[in-house]
Amino acid sequence: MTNELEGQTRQDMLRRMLEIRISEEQIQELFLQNLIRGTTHLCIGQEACSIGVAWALQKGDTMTCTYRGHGHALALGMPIKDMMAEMMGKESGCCSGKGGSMHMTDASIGLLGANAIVGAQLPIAVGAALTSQVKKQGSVAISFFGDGATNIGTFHEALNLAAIWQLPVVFCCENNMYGEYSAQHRTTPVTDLAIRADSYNIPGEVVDGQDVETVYEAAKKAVDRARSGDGPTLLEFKTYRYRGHSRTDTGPYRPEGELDQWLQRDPIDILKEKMIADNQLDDTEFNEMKQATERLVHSAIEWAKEEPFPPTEALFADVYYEG
Amino acid sequence: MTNELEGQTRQDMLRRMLEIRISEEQIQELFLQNLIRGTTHLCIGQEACSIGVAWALQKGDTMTCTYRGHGHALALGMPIKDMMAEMMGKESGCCSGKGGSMHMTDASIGLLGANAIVGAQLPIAVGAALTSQVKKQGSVAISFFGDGATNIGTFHEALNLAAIWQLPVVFCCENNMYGEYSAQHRTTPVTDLAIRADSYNIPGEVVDGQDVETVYEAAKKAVDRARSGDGPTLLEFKTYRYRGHSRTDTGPYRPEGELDQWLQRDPIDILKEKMIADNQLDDTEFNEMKQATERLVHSAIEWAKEEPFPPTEALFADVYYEG
Amino acid sequence: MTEMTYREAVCKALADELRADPDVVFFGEDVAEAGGVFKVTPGLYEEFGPERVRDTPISEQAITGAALGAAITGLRPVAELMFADFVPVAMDQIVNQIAKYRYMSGGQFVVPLTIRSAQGGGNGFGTQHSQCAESWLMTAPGIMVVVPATPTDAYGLLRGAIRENNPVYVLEHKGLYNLKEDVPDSTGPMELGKALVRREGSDVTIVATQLMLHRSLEAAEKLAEEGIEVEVIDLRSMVPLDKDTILDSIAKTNRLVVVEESPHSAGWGGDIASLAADEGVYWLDAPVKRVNMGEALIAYSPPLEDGALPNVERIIHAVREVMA
Amino acid sequence: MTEMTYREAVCKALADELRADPDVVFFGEDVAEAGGVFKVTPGLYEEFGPERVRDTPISEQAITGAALGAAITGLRPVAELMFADFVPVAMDQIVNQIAKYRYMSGGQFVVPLTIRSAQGGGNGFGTQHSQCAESWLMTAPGIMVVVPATPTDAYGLLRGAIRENNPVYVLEHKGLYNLKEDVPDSTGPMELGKALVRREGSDVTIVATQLMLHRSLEAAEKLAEEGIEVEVIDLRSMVPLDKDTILDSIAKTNRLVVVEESPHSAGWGGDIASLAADEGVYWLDAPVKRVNMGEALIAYSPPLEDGALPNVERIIHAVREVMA
Ligand SMILES: Cc1ncc(C[n+]2csc(CCOP(=O)(O)OP(=O)(O)O)c2C)c(N)n1
Ligand SMILES: Cc1ncc(C[n+]2csc(CCOP(=O)(O)OP(=O)(O)O)c2C)c(N)n1
Ligand SMILES: [Mg+2]
Ligand SMILES: [Mg+2]
Repeated sequence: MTNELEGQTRQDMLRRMLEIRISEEQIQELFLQNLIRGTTHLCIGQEACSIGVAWALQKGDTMTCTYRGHGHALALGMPIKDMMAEMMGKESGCCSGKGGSMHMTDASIGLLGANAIVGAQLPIAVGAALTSQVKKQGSVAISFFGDGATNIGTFHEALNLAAIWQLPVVFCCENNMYGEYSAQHRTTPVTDLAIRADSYNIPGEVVDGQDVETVYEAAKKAVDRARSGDGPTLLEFKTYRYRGHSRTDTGPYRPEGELDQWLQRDPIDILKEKMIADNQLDDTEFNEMKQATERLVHSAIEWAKEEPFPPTEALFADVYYEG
Repeated sequence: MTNELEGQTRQDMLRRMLEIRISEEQIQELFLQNLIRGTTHLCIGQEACSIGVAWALQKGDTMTCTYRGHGHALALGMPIKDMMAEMMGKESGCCSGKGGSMHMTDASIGLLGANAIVGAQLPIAVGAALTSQVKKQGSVAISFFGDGATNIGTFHEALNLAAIWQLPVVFCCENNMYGEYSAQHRTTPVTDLAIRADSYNIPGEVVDGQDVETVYEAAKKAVDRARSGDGPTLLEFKTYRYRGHSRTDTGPYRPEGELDQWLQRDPIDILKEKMIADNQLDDTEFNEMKQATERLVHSAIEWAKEEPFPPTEALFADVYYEG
Repeated sequence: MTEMTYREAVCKALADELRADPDVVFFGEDVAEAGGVFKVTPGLYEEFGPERVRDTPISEQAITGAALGAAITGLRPVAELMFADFVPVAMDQIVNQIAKYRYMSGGQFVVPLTIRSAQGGGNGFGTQHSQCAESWLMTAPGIMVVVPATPTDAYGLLRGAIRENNPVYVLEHKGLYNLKEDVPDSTGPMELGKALVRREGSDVTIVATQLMLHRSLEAAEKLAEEGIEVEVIDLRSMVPLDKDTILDSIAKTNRLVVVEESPHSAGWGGDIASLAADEGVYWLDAPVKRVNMGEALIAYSPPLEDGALPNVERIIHAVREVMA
Repeated sequence: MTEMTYREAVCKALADELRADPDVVFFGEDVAEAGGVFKVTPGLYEEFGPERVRDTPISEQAITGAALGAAITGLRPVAELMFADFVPVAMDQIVNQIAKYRYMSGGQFVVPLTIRSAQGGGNGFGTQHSQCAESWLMTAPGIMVVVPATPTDAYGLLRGAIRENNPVYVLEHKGLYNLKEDVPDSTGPMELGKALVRREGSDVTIVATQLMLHRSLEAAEKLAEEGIEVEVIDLRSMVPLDKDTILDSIAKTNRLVVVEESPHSAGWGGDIASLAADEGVYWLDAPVKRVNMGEALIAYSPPLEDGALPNVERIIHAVREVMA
């Protein structure tokens, strides 16, 4: 199977990865300026995972992900404005300000929720896949989670149930080598988490999470498999988060030079270089794309800053569905 | 390694397996007579599992098990009287009548509790193993559970934590092919549950659960390994429960002839035949042993029937430790 | 009129909703081929087939989480957690996910799911299989909680719960499964959140549910013999709570006894008492008494289990206290 | 006197107990090498080493279950569940195992374990990371629950909890970690179950805890300016509950306001109100008011989070209501 997508697709992926990268950089600023409260979890360095998977999906497919879900939301097509407004708790945010940084959710694009409880989103995706199977919708559900999440009970229960019911769901583990401040080997006795698929008799595959085209190919295979009724797959994307776990964490627990090594395999650079090699892009075009994206992100932020907070009555709205 | 224990040990194992078998048969009667309330879960057919493991243990070792734990209690040396009194909710029962059929517990023999919540006993055994490791006690913790329990979250979390801390614990799965009324293949996508050990990078072994000496050898190996600091093991004992899941269940969901096949490999018969072949036992001796055991069980039951119930004040005792 | 047991009423409600709406699915441990461990759901698998009526592995977190995921994508799932004692096993999915999902998303989702469990003591199932789950579930705004006490309510409230477009937890009482009653053939899906005065009385109000309701009614009959007229309210629904029916009764009797089948601490009876102490305080002529398990747990031993659960004598005693 | 923050007090209590008793061990997610996500436990790993101070995988059920197994076999474990919102993730181990273990065994085991979590809202952590856990935990007799509101209590109650031979859940409030206070050097392990009158007053009794206690004290100062003297009680311990201190105060003021940082339904305030409506009913001159989150959840948006949590204004309003 070729590892090369046509030029236009590459362009779109590259632009979207830039949107994620630049948005995340700005989100860090907004957090430091206290325009975003509580906490933020950035996915800078992991952009290829959400983009590669999103590009393998169709309309009607669904996804659950984590508090580190800004990239996933943008990858699925959430407008930057909706995300930035949500970050600041504004009424025009994707969750009307109620969710915040950890809960980017947009039913209209199939994003069924970013979850702040580690592992809780896996069974929820299994349920979405159940709907697809029962209603013969032909849609596929994706659940994103981290390496640390593979040690919690819901991971085990969700994969087992999905396997026994042969549901159309793809479990996507972004192994960024750390769960909070703990390196994988300190909490997890296996190196390749993909082997945990064997406990459920489903395919498990280790995938280079830095090359968006590799991610896409692996996701496409798993998604097609699910769509055609052959059941779930566990994909492990080897990746890395450049920033700390959250908030102001700088990652002091990471060995000297580890980050630098990963910077050599930056997902944006990798795709960019390929495109340049294939005469699909040159530096000027890239810089224009980057500047355009920066303008887009900044205007979204400036717009969001001016948006109103929800009225206090909203407090009691939507605890229950009325009617 | 030889698969033959000396005559005396075989005698003891055989007698204890008979005690379990006969006790369980009587417990069913007592339940039908309503002298035991609620529910009972019998281990008839699975006697070799608890006996083989118990014989591999030393004083100071600990165990947690399930509601199907009568055999485990007797295997560890709980007096039949204590168990029968507990079955009937009498004050002289092992839990002063508070536990009942599902909670056979006796700290004095290392039985840290039979649990009525599927899977809950696994992390508890992990904690006992932690004590052993921290206090350098050289003791080993055992946790018994069933095939169905390997699908619940605590199974996953317990094995992972035990593996990462290299704790002296042996996970003993009695695969009796059914979780309640569901055959294993209907809830579990793998046939050999022992392979789930790979998810934690610990040894997993499939063991014939009907030959008590095979069980003993496998348990001894795993226990010695744990005791010497090499960490946990997952053992899967292939076995079968002759009776239904609980109460009055007769097992209508089981295929024609399945039970008969397993009766060909009855754990008591297997050991008995070996002993006869090795001139360590003859039919008369066996029948004497059986009759003596029947008398023992019956007198324990008659005694327990006459024992008093706890006083109502006991209701509020031991909710908290006073002092 | 059709005579049926509480058990049969639950099964009929499930069957009627599965028939009425193709989006309704039902799953849980051994609920399909085996018809449930309490033999509540026989025949559903045979009638509605393996797509819609499913057995699951022993995975309470996956069962409840899958119900949530299915509910927000177009199904109307009914999930069973066999014993209400297993609510804590799936507590995160129930209180942090199911109850909050609509709210956190700013109202993007409707969550039309139902979870059923058998709860309650009195059957010798021991400490971990005899609990009631109301107080656990009520801590989480976003999920409704209903507690049928009769076959008619078991049928109508379950159908109402399945039709409800919010998550509903239906707690069935083990001790009532064999209770028989003539169920009016006109009974349909019931509105949730309405209490019922099961017995009129002018002297004391008793608020109770399920097994405790039946014991309270028995106590009321005995007390009537000595001329004490007790009004007995069956809450039927813990969330939403029918405050008016409770307050109207207190306004009439000026006395309140709450009977809970649960420990005292953080029990739901506290909310009823605090309602009386707030909006009803000027009507109260006597202390508000709560009859419950106090600090006891349910033990296996028959006399201990009987001692832990409020009984007719203790209810009568409490009523006498507030009449004194 | 040593000035320290609530955060430092917690760490010192852990260090002092780890020093005092070799059986004390401490584990949780990122509590050791990283010193905790709230930076509460730095230095413990360095001083007491990897045997006794351990990081764990993300496995709340295994963490709490292991604490139980360790406690009944001779250790005195302290486990951390980072956020109290994760109590539901480990709810079975906490309420069905830890709280019941001694009872079910007929008193064979002593269960000297402590679990710590950071709870509470006000920091923009959103719906799933801002809850208080009292009401969940109080439903299970067998486990004690303490809620320190000051650095001195954070130190003394935690040491008392670790020494206690029953399971104790210590809930620390995120919003108080930076609170500074002079802690008397004589402070040692404190007895659990004693409330404290933090401010004397003759007109109204307020019962509160943690962040709500501080807001209540602020409200009391403002009300004093208009001549309303509020008595403010800090419960400090939810289980055991110090009924006497509450009742004595009601006997004096004849008015009660309960301030809870939680939804109304099945909140712990119901127990306080029901205590007043039972043993204190003849003293009450006014309705018992509960100031809490009502039916709201905590949302991320600043004005919504601020609106959900009881604040000084709402507390003052409630006091005026009961004075009317
Ligand atoms: C049940 C639960 N336990 C603990 C936490 C706190 N926590 C938030 S993120 C995190 C680390 C998760 O690591 P991983 O799964 O690798 O995802 P990553 O953050 O690396 O993307 C932890 C422990 C939580 N939110 N939920
Ligand atoms: C958490 C939980 N879920 C469900 C049950 C009900 N239940 C009791 S035993 C059982 C089957 C367990 O099967 P298995 O693990 O194979 O053990 P076996 O009974 O065969 O020994 C189930 C589902 C329970 N007790 N706890
Ligand atoms: Mg990670
Ligand atoms: Mg089994």
